[in-house]
Amino acid sequence: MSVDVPARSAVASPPALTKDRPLTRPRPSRATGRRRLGPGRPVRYGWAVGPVLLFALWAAGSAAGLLDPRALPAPWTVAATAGDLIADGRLQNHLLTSARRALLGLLFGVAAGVLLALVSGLSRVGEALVDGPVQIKRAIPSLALIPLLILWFGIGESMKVITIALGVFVPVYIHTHNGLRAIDNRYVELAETVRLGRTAFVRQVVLPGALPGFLLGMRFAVTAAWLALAVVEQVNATSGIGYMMELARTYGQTDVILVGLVVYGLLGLVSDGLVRLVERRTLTWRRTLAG
Amino acid sequence: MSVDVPARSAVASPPALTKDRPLTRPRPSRATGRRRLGPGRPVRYGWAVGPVLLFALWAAGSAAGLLDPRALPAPWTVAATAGDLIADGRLQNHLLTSARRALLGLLFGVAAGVLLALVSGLSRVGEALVDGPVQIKRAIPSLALIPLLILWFGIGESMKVITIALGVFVPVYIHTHNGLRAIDNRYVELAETVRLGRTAFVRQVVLPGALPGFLLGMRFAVTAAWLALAVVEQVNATSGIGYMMELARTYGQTDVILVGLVVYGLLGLVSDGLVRLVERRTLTWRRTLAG
Amino acid sequence: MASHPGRLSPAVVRIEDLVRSFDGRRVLDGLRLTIHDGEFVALLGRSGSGKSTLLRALARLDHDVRGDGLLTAPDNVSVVFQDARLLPWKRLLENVVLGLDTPDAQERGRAALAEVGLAGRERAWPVELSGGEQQRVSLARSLVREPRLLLADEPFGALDALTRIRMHALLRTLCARHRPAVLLVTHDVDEAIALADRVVVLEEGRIAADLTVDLPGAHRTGGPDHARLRARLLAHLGVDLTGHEPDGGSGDETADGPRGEYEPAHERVRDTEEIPA
Amino acid sequence: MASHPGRLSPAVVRIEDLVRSFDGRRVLDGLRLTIHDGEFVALLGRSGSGKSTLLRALARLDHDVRGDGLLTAPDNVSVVFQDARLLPWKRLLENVVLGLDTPDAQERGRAALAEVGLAGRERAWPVELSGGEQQRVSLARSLVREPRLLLADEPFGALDALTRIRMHALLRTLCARHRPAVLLVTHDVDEAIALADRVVVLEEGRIAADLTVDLPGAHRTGGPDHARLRARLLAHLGVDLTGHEPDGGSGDETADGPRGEYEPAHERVRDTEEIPA
Amino acid sequence: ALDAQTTASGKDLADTKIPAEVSPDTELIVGNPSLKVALQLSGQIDKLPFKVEWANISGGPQCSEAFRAGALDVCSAAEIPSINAHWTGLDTKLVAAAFRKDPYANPIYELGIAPGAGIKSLADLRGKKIAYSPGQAQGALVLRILDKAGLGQDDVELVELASTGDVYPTALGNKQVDAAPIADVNIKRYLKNYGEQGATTLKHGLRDDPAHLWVLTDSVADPEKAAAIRELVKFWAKAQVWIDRHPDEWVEGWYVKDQGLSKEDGEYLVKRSGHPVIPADWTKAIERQQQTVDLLAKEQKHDRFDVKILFDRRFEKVGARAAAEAGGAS
Ligand SMILES: Nc1ncnc2c1ncn2[C@@H]1O[C@H](COP(=O)(O)OP(=O)(O)OP(=O)(O)O)[C@@H](O)[C@H]1O
Ligand SMILES: Nc1ncnc2c1ncn2[C@@H]1O[C@H](COP(=O)(O)OP(=O)(O)OP(=O)(O)O)[C@@H](O)[C@H]1O
Ligand SMILES: [Mg+2]
Ligand SMILES: [Mg+2]
Repeated sequence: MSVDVPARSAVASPPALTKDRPLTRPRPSRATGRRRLGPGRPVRYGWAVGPVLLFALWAAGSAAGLLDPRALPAPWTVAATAGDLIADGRLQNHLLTSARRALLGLLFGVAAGVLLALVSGLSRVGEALVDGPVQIKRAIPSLALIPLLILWFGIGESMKVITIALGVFVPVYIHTHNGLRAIDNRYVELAETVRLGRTAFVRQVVLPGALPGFLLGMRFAVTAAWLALAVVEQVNATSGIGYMMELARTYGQTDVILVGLVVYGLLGLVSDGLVRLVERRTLTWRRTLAG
Repeated sequence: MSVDVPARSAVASPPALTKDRPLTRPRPSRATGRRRLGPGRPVRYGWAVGPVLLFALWAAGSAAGLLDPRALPAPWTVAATAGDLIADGRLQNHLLTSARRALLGLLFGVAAGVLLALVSGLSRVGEALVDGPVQIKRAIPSLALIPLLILWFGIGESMKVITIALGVFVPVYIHTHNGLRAIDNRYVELAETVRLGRTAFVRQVVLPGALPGFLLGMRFAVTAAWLALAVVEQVNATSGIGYMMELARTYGQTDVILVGLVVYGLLGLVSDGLVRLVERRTLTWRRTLAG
Repeated sequence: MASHPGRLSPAVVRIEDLVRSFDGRRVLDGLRLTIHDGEFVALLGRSGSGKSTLLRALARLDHDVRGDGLLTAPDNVSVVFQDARLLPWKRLLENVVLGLDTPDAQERGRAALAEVGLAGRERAWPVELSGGEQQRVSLARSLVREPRLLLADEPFGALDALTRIRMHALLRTLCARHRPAVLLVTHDVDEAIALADRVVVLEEGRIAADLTVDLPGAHRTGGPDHARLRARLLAHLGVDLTGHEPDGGSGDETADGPRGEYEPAHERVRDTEEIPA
Repeated sequence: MASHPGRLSPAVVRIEDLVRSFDGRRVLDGLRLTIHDGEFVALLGRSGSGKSTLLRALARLDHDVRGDGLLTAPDNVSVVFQDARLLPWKRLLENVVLGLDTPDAQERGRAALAEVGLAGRERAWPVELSGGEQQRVSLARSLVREPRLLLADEPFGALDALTRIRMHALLRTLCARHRPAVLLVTHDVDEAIALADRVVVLEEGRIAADLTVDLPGAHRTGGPDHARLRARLLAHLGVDLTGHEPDGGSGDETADGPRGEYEPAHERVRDTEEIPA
Repeated sequence: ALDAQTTASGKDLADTKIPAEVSPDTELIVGNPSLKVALQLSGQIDKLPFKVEWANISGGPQCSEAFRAGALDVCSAAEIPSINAHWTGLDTKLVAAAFRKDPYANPIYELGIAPGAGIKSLADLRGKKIAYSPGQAQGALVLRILDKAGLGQDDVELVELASTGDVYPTALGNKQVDAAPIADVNIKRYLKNYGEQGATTLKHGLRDDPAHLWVLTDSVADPEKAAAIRELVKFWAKAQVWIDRHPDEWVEGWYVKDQGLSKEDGEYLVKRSGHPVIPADWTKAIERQQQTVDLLAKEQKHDRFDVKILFDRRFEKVGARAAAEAGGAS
């Protein structure tokens, strides 16, 4: 499991510059010697290896005839279908509609999640009121909620956005709340002694302290937004990626389903990557195992 | 938002014992004075307030005729239905089946999640291989995966357990991995200097360090297991709480649906509570905002 | 050198009968202490004797202290914690000016950082600092404020001799300017004598000694009076300088030991005492 | 008192031309140092001069040190970090015996905890300890091991005089038993002289002074030789004891100053130098 | 996107002989939960001369998913799933057909009308919002209703809404749509819940009664399995007769015990479903299905095809004969 990635060493350079030779090099792990226990430096584009490999396996399996094309169409079939869908503008349309819904839902959901997390994280009464119901909401499958949602919010756009927001707000709430609760008490004491006001406390201690948690929550929130589409776009939708998939499912159009899955996968990878980028940018102060 | 819960003060006691009078009492927050910024001590049974209030609202709304009984039957209707279902043994049966599936799925899912998180958290090659595909999996709605899962694992019990495990492993993986990566580098250095072997490092530093993350993941995992039931028990199931709800939905038995929702809610609350109990037990060493 | 001199300035801190226990173990047990306005008190005591616990109680951070006496302390307290306690997600300057909302906060913060020798590092992250640098930032943070009471828990522990001397000077300047009451925890008896008006020793949960330092400025670091005070304090801490009479150190030693220097290896440890567990 | 005495025992640590920069700022710059088997070296230096950085490099924790020289250090190193660095999720005893897999690990851990005055606290959590107690646990953790090289970064900084003396004795016992090479960072010149065979001073990224302490045991804490060595070291750190000649401290001062005591308030700060930023 | 997928080949099996004897080792996976219960209640289940694994699967999408995965041999479904299967490249056959004796009086679906929608006849649908789920039987029914009313898709507002659970009655009661096809118990519930506000239902006057045994072509192409399926069709036909003759046992055993409905609901459903007919001649059925295909091909832009390839007429007489033996109508 141990991998020893050489420290980014100086490139071969004229003798005068050999001063930059790394002096302690992580050594291959031997039973006796000291070994490096952390994961080492990030591999460049390492994140792409898995997905590319997965794709390669799929392509190879299809080409070798190991995969039943009725069950799992070959990548080129899927690509062709995607091409058709794009050519007649359908895929873009679906994506655009879905993206609008997802973004709106994300917006409201994140706002609600953070707000409720603050209410519940900073006061015991708030916690008593908010936390339980959130746990209940979280435990109820959204599929089962659809009739109730229709009842309360109709079948229009607002119902869809609300449902997405409901899906989004849960991970944001839980993670932010957990992040809040995990802030070292020593910092709270510090804030008290420098006489931070409550808002300043929230802004300067609570929010940055809970930021890692919040960002982890965001990683779930973005996918939750896309996932919620699969449910809400079953209701009175005429476009959207979820609608496209639902339709394909009732018809059993495996290739369209796969186009949808690939799109979902890409959306997931991209939005997760975005959140991670923000994570790296805003959490520069962390000196953690990730290095 | 600020609540000042009095420090658990000594009960009224004979003069000789007044030594135990708390000397610094958190004061009501005033603009000028010092205030307590942390949330204060946990309120006993505070967690129950929200759910109880929710229930009270539901009951009051139903009694006052504000809630449409067609959409949201009154608590007593639901209770009566639940009573019937319990009397003829059906509810217990469904629950038992579901619990078996959920537990099995949980078991495999958690094992897989932790293992993969270790592989991916401790080595860059592991990360390159594992992380991307997990993100993709996570981004794909399980509803949309069902056709593929049926394809690969048939329509029997194993397919159901696998689907649940797939739903469970994602949050366990992400949170454990995140927990791993958030372990302070200083502890890794320490482990290196006391020459911990790799397994000892994992056992003594990595796992306990990632425990808070893992437990947060578990909170999502347990609900994920229950939620997955709603999806998998639509496929070739003859019992189970998800099957019960699906059946009730096709026949429009709103009261049975609500019994299902309530059961889901209770299951969510209880399993979340269990994980939190474990959290409190195992994380005694943390001195955090939660206090 | 009598303890508790009658003073006229009002009391800033007044503690009577303070009790604090952890899991039944009484760390502070009926402690009494009064600190007057503008007074500089040094607090000595063994490791684990409860110094930090006392400071936390005074800063009103500890809501589990009990007793039937009273505990008054001003609201406007500034604390230098034993750990530097910098917010890891804020850069140095932001850490220093935390909670300061005067318009010149930034400038003052910059000046304070410069005073502790960290000019130009305003935008560094706390993790990038050496131990002593972190401690200095924490000091700077309390220097930019104007507290009525300054509680400092070993603020110079991780500093080299030169930097320490500079920090002493800095603290003196601050005290001269705003005249806050100061309670300074230190392990360095010389430091205590050099800086404080009064030195108190915490032992077994109470103030076991309370000595006024009324040496004239020039004699704060030498001379027989100084040596006597020093020996007495060290004796309270269990270190016997005399080398001859294992004296409990109860008052009027004469000029002692060969030279009364701080001589770690020669100093005798009273064998009857154990390090507090 | 010549630097670098010819020795026969083999070198445990050999560093030539070590460079370490942070964001372009060179903290260690062509540093050379050799430590022989069983040698006790004290490392002095201003706050931020790079002492901890050097220790990290020696412990092979820093994979970004560069240079065209060499860096050899044994695998069997034990480190007392500047922060106590206790695993917060392990109780004291577990922290002490971390990574120790001999059958008597528990007993040895218990004994070590007792030696640092924490008997009976085996099952406490690190957060429940006072600053000095944490430091002692960290010390105990390195004492239960038998390293070839002990790197200790201000291990006594947060301890009171008495506890410090006991810890000195403990360290001496350990050294006598296993004879590890020791590199001890300290800010206390007296401590350095009392404990070490050799004292080196880190300045501007290099070893600026390397003095052998060849005082006989009894003179380690007094006498003119001791005072001279002490003054010289303090001068290297920028503290001038003479009060008269602002000497750079480059070699052979004679018995200096009125009494050569450690007198913080009187000691002169060389005005030409700035505290390293 | 249907054009993206090739349609099923529609393998012709007419000349493939089915062995007379069925091997007891043959195993079928059958998705027909009510058949299982009927066989249990009538004591026939142990007499099946081959092995059966019962799957609790029914309905178009679910069965085709399982077919695709090769996890199912036989399933029960109406006519639409087999049509969609053909269009999406899944080769299937219908091996048995049952209808209702008085199909217009005993329809499965009725058109639910939202309170105040003011729809009294099919012609009133013009300009109204109608719930529509392409791909589902309900969707096809809506198109057929419009066709009957002489309306095109542009003359009404089709609101795409998947018909899962009680989504349609909820949407109707909530006046989100003006009309939607609802079935069985939902009709009763809907009228009970919203009748006071003026909710009504409208009979569409179309035949929506076909019930089929639907099999994977691969299964009937396998002689061993084909023989077993032939036996299964016999048991199925006898079961239909048994159910018709034993309404009380059926209500109790199926609706109440198995499906968790009240006795009242069960009786209502038994009454609604009328009496079964198992014809020995499929010609009429094929004609009707061809019309449906033609309509769907036009409205949903699929390729027209000849539905004969969906019917495995080797089994045409099997069901009717067995039913007659059991004394049922044909
Ligand atoms: N949260 C806690 N739980 C249990 N015991 C505690 C806790 N905090 C402090 N103690 C104990 O109380 C005693 C006093 O601690 P305190 O931190 O006040 O000592 P101190 O005088 O500051 O010591 P030092 O000079 O080493 O910092 C110690 O023995 C410590 O172990
Ligand atoms: N990760 C880092 N990033 C940037 N600068 C760093 C980092 N670590 C250390 N430094 C800088 O390197 C210099 C040397 O640090 P080091 O910790 O070695 O000092 P030190 O001699 O141990 O000081 P002290 O006695 O205060 O502990 C300091 O100026 C410090 O700010
Ligand atoms: Mg302390
Ligand atoms: Mg350091």
